[in-house]
Amino acid sequence: MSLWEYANPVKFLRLSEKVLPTLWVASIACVCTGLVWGFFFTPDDFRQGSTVKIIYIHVPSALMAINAWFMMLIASLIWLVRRHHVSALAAKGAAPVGMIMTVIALVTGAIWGQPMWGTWWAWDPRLTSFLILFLFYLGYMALWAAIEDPDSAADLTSVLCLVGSVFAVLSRYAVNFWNQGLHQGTSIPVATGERTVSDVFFVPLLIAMVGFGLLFVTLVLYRTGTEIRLRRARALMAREGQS
Amino acid sequence: MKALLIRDLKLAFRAGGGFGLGLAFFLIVVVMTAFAIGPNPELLGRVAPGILWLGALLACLLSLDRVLALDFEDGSLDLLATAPLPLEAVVSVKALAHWITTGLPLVLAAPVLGVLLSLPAQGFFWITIALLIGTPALSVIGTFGAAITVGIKRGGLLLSLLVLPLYVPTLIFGAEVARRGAEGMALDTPLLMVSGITCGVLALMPFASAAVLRVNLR
Amino acid sequence: MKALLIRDLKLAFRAGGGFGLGLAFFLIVVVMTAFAIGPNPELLGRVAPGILWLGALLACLLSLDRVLALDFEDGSLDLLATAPLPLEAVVSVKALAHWITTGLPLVLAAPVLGVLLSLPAQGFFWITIALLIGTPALSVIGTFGAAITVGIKRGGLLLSLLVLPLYVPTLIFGAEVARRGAEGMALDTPLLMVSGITCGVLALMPFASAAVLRVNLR
Amino acid sequence: MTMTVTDLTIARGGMPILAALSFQLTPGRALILRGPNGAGKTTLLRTVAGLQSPLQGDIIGAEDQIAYAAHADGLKAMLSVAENLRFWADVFGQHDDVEAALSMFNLRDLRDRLAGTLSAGQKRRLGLARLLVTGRKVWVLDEPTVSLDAASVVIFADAVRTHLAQGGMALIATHIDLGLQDADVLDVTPFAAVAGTGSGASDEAFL
Amino acid sequence: MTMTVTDLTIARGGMPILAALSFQLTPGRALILRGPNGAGKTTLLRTVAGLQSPLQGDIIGAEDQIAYAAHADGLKAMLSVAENLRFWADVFGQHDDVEAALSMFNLRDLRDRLAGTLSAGQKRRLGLARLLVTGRKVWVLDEPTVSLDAASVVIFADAVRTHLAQGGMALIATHIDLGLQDADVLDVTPFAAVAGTGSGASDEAFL
Amino acid sequence: MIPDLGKYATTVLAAYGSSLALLLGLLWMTLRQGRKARRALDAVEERAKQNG
Ligand code: HEM
Ligand SMILES: Nc1ncnc2c1ncn2[C@@H]1O[C@H](COP(=O)(O)OP(=O)(O)OP(=O)(O)O)[C@@H](O)[C@H]1O
Ligand SMILES: Nc1ncnc2c1ncn2[C@@H]1O[C@H](COP(=O)(O)OP(=O)(O)OP(=O)(O)O)[C@@H](O)[C@H]1O
Ligand SMILES: [Mg+2]
Ligand SMILES: [Mg+2]
Repeated sequence: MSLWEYANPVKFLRLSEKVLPTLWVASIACVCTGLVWGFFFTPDDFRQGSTVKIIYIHVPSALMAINAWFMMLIASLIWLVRRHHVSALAAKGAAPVGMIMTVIALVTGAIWGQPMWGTWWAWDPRLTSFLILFLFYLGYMALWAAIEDPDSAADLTSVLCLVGSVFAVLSRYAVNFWNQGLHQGTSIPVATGERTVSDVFFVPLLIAMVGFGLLFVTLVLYRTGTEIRLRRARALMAREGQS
Repeated sequence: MKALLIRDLKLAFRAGGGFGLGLAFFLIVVVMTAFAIGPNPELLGRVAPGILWLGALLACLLSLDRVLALDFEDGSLDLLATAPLPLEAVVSVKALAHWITTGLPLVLAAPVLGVLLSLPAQGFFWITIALLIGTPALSVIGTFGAAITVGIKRGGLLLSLLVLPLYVPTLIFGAEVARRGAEGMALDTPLLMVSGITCGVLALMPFASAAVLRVNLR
Repeated sequence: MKALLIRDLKLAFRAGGGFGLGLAFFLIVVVMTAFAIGPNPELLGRVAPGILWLGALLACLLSLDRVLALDFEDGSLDLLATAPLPLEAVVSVKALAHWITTGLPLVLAAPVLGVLLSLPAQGFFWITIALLIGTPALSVIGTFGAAITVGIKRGGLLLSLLVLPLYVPTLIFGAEVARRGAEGMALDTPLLMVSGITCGVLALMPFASAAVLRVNLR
Repeated sequence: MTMTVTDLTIARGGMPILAALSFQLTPGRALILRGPNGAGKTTLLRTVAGLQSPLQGDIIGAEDQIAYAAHADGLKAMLSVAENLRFWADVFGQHDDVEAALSMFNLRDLRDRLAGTLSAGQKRRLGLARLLVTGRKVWVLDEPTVSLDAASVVIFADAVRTHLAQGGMALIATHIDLGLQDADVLDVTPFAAVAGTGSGASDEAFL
Repeated sequence: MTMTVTDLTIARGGMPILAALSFQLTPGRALILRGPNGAGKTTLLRTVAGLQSPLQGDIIGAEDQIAYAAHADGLKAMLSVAENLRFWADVFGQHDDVEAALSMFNLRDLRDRLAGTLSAGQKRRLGLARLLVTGRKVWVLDEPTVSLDAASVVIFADAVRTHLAQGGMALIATHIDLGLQDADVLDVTPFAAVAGTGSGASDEAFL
Repeated sequence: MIPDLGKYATTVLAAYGSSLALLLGLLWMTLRQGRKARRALDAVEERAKQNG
């Protein structure tokens, strides 16, 4: 059995119906555990005081914001190459989730910046590239909304996603060149295993990150299902009109 | 008239109707300004009130060509002109719809974008007030420009050209209110002037717009 | 192809065709900025390179919706698609025509407007170079945006929303060249980057634009 | 109520194109305008509808009673068929005719379809249905049956006849047969204006 | 050269509308498409012209030989009549036919008029004249005689006959009589697609 | 029960509050759209079944 079988919308619906309850429970449990643990049961940082608690939201959402775009890129490629409707609709469903993640990262970052840097906003490269990412999400969603024919919309948004990704990377370089940053370097280098954050902070952070990841998957599956239902209703309605 | 307002709002909110795009454009102008001028917060803070006004003005401007031209092209305007509604009412309603879909969101968003441009703290209140008073004038003047250029295919650029000089007084006084507010100076005179311009324009412009539109429909 | 270029230029030069409007818009943005920011020459001089770039970018943007949408609406694009010209050539020619009628005049006018903004003397050369290298990229990227939004009535605002983020790298490096030039600093890296972006975009974008256009003509 | 047009001269692009035109339209009657391409039918209809003013002559008796339908139908692609009609009904202060108009022109099945996705003939039918919801007495129609198939032309003719029977009037420019046997026909060709005859056109002053 | 269409299925808005359509077009012949509003004629012509791809079936033998004319004429209001024609002649690599096309459609007197100031029928004549300067063999026309007066319809029929006599072909969708007596007629009504028959339309996957 | 957040209490609470609000908003929107789509589809399928 090939994985592509689930590119059939009806099959996909049936499968997602089966796994969604588990996913809902797992993701909400994870998110809640991570956040509650982080919020109630971790000590304050000696330099940052209690603001370090923001990390349990800020970092997972920042991570998922980028990953969501990455997922949309892959889904768009699959649609362009193999023309599986589910993947186009999954990209459509992921965009709002990714955008909200971006907004959360921006908002928590801005709130965090006030005590730490003394300003809500600085044109730091990482912050700036996030703002640009937000603009890309906006454009992508506006394009989906503006086009009536679903297949054309899928084609156009896919191409936009491809082109946009290239330019997002370019912008990242440009922004880096343009201004030196205030922002933390990455503290969880996966490759080396070194950590600058101590374990007390790290375990709940990890749980929260897993939770946000699961939540993203759940939401995207659910939203894809919604989109499929809408398309199916549309198709049935059109058939009614025809006969 | 209510039907017309509702239809215009509905069209704006429908997919592709353009609601929120003005806002997005506003955001983009602000971001782009930072890129163009450089990341120095002190410098940005000084130009912030001006840039916010400029951004609002451009966002307004860019959406103007939807106000009448779409209706002209698909013939609705001809039909509205023969309907039992005075053209003055039609252009007023259209300006109102434009303000609700463009001006109002800009007013609400301006403080948030002020943050991006490191606007000084005391400036937030006054930039909002200045925009709240000034944007209706922008919509009404813009509708006049739209009425003048309505017969011209893709008159967008020409429209900007005609309208921008008309925006100058509003812009100057509005930006002055915002700048003085940000620097904590007295601002009665410019505030009075913006309000005066808005009132005058609201009262008289619709007649000019309707007259121009009649010529264009001929 | 030559016929298409000539026709596009002819249309742009004819009354109402929009040639010179981009320039006028550029002028107005610059003047408006001066009004919005206030008449302080030292401050203006510091933001001048950025404002010139911003103005160029907005002038470019505003004329983009004429690139393809007019031809789409009157059916010319359908007919061109069935003509013995590859669509890639059509979009390239259209981008070229857009650059000649919008980008080129801007490049030539920038030094003059620099005077209005009290641009430092050594900045004139580099702002011209930066615009000369950067504006073709703006036209080509813009044509891609126009191709995506061609089916959408008055997609102008959506077009801006899609295109502006794509302009970010060009803008950052271009403004950096101009700014460093004005301050007499080294500017090889940004100059190299702008040129690189322009070359890359010229080589690859037409394919993306043509692909998108085919979808929209479907 | 009778609409009387007396000694009308109309211009397009600064040149008079029709002169000394007079006709009357009485309740229950339709008048069909004929004439070759470029004769000035569209210009005449726009003048009657009040969209441009005549150089000379009067059009009396039909003020605020005219429903005009031109080549462009004034439909919004992003509104559904029913919403489009509803809007025009509201503008003209009519509040209950939408359903009747939809069934008259066979648009029931399409009522929730966006107007932008209709075929050429379906759009035209919707444009004609708009006439019914205006509640206006005088229909002024410019080539109303363009793109319509034979069945729809019959529907249209029925609609016109019903309108006439209720005391309405119609002024229709067309090149093809509408199936309205008892309508009067006016050929505008003989009224073509001769330049320089003191008609008051704006270019006249320079002759 | 013969254009052969076999077993064609076409869709609009994600739903198949015509299925299992086959026909042949041979040099010197015209085929007239008929069918009620919304049957799918326009969609079929666009598919044949290569502007959209069919769901199933093939169209062979006419690659790069098609001149398409739709409802919109592709005229630039700010170019004169002659300039408009000249442009299309250049695009299609023909360099001497403009005068002949102008005289054929009686546009000589209007040659320096801006296209935007023409009447509906004059615009249409110009749009048809464009066909002559393409030098293409297969004409694909969507309601070509809309807005034309009787005399112009005769001119159009003559143009088509001349084209056919020179070995050309024509595929024409229309609701009104064109005066082409010896053309074949194809009614598309019987080919209306039944939904859900595995035609591969994009919405099909969701049924 | 809320831990002592020191002088940064507003900051932390604002961050958590706004984020949770955004997340819940997204969740609510998603579920609402989902339910609406389900209802629309059910209605159409019902009709399709009746019409055979
Ligand atoms: C609006 C402002 C901000 C934005 C858009 C932002 C964005 C990001 C992004 C994209 C990451 C990347 C995660 C990764 O690379 O793995 C991140 C991580 C992080 N941010 Fe921020 N940030 C902002 C403000 C702040 C502030 C003000 C602070 C604290 C002073 C902060 C502290 C951190 C920390 C500690 C991490 C984790 C670094 C790591 O472990 O990788 N951020 N942020
Ligand atoms: N700006 C202009 N300058 C000069 N002549 C013009 C201008 N605009 C239109 N005309 C001419 O005015 C005449 C009347 O046009 P009108 O559209 O009224 O004709 P019509 O009878 O409706 O023709 P059709 O049957 O083709 O629709 C035409 O000959 C047209 O060429
Ligand atoms: N986006 C869409 N979604 C669903 N149906 C559509 C869409 N667009 C068009 N249709 C339908 O497709 C059918 C075919 O349209 P087409 O324009 O090909 O018809 P036609 O035969 O040319 O009709 P006419 O004689 O009125 O021009 C019509 O019934 C139309 O309503
Ligand atoms: Mg006419
Ligand atoms: Mg058709």
